[in-house]
Amino acid sequence: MGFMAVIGFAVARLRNLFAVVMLTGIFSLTAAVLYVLLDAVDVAFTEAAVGAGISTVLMLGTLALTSSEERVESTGGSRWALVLVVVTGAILVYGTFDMPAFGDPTAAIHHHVAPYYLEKSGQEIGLPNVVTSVLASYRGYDTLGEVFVIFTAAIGVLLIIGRPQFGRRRSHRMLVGELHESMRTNVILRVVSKLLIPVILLFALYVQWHGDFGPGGGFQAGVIFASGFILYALIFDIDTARTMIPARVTRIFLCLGVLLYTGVGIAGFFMGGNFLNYSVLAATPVSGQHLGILLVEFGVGLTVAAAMISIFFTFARQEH
Amino acid sequence: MMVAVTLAVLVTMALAVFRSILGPTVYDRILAVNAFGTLTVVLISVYGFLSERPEFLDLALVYALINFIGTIAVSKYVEFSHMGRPTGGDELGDI
Amino acid sequence: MEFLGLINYWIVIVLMMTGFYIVIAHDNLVKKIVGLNIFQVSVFVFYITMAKVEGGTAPILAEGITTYSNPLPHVLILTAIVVGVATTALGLALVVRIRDAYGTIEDDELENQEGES
Amino acid sequence: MDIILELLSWGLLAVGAIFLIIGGIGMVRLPDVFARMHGAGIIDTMGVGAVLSGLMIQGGMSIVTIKLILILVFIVFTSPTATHALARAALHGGVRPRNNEAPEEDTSQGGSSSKT
Repeated sequence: MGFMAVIGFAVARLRNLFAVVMLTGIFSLTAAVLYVLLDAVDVAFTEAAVGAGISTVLMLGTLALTSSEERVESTGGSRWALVLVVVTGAILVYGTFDMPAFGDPTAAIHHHVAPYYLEKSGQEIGLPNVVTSVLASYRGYDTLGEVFVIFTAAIGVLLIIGRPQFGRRRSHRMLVGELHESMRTNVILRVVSKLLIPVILLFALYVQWHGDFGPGGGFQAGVIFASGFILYALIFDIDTARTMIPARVTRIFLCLGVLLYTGVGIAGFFMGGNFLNYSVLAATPVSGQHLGILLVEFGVGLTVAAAMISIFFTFARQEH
Repeated sequence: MMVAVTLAVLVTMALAVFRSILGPTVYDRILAVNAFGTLTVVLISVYGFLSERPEFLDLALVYALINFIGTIAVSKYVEFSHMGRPTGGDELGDI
Repeated sequence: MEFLGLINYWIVIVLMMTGFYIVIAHDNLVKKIVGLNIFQVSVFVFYITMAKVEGGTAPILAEGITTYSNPLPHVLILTAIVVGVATTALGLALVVRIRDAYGTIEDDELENQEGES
Repeated sequence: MDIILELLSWGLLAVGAIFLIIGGIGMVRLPDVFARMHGAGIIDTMGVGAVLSGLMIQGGMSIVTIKLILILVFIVFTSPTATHALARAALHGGVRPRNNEAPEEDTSQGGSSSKT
């Protein structure tokens, strides 16, 4: 915990935006360790997949497109900002005196629906990973909403900066660099990456389908899958990677994932259940739940992977 | 013993954070971040054994893979984006 | 002892306030987004802290374990992280677009330009 | 037999922990980037290798050991590559090792640092 506070302060003080991005990377790693210590394996998994790879790459992409140095100035307002922050913090600290102590099993949060999930999901859904069953089945609506948010964000990015740049010089320079000297010519990197990329993709599939039993699931798998392609695009270049997986394909998969999720929900209607009720999908409720969760997670994975890939390529193809 | 290893990892992590905050050049920071990622892998593996839930190993596996991508991206960015300004350290030195 | 039980919350608050300070006191838009990220992580940590049960382990059912941490906050935060990165990407896209249109990503310079035109 | 394995595993863990700390100190104390890479190299190879091997002996013959071997293999593959990319970037970016020798030699130093 102490680490995080220190890094937070450092981020606040440093002016060089590049250093800030590096520190954000460490910050996210620390956060993931903290999640592990607090038993949140799935959350740590997601943070691992997101924080170390994608978010750093996106931040760097933005820095490459804008400037990497913050303007130095002496703001008069920052003293007031500090006062405001300290006052707000003091009020919040005062508020914590009513909070239950750390790890207290009698806290209010543990007495509503959580025991029900923990006790019943074993019989009703039959999956060992409670997080997955809550995510995909009990809280199916929430997750559907989140998937739509990701979908919308990807569309937003595409709309804002993904326009085709007619009449402008199409130089893809963000991470591609000067091609003749780029990483493409670097034998060591190329060989190791060629070895690694299939493993990363395979591991993403493992996370996707094994998410019912251990930590993992659609969100994590999607991000890892996208990371594989991002590595490819970094080592070779954006255009080669784009011919591997054209914009058309990512767009289709982006929609297909969301449609698969809603489709599974609507299929429940026709089989005589409620929206997103998987129990009716197969002969027995438990196997129906299995099938439903598997399909839904696959939909989530598709959308997340496609969204991340298209966001990355949109950033990478910008002009300087 | 596991506790001792965990402590050692934590100490090393602290040293890496120190280097990454202090690091005069960008490359020091990248190096520190990379080392920090590797240390995270070790810490998670050891903690998995400590709490006797080896499911955590999947997590360590993700780190081993993803950390590499981060480092490559950063080196690439640094190598090709500001050629002319090698030491992008904080000129203010206000840490 | 009572204070030790609350120390996690206090660190969360320190983090949150750091993020808040970055957002309101810095003019650089990228820096503001980083501040938002820190704020976001502090909220995540807050949820996960509340989910922890003393003596419990990760909520993956296994033989011979009776106490698990609360899975519900984990679910919420898991989705929130991925959504967070998607929205961050959206914000960064806006920053890039602003830079395209105005040539700067400093907040006060933007305001000056708005005032002139 | 069990005792020997147990002792071996604890020994490996202890050695790993010591190497981790040595590497960390090296990363802080050494004078410039290229030298610091040696510190990181110690963490990546001796430290991680010994700790993970110790854990493998603890785990016995199971899926756990296989996963640990995978992790070890990935680290052995990726971290020298990452260090190599970093050293290259640093050399391109104009950072020179402190002894001011010819750049060709420096490249080999930067590249081999990860293998130490």
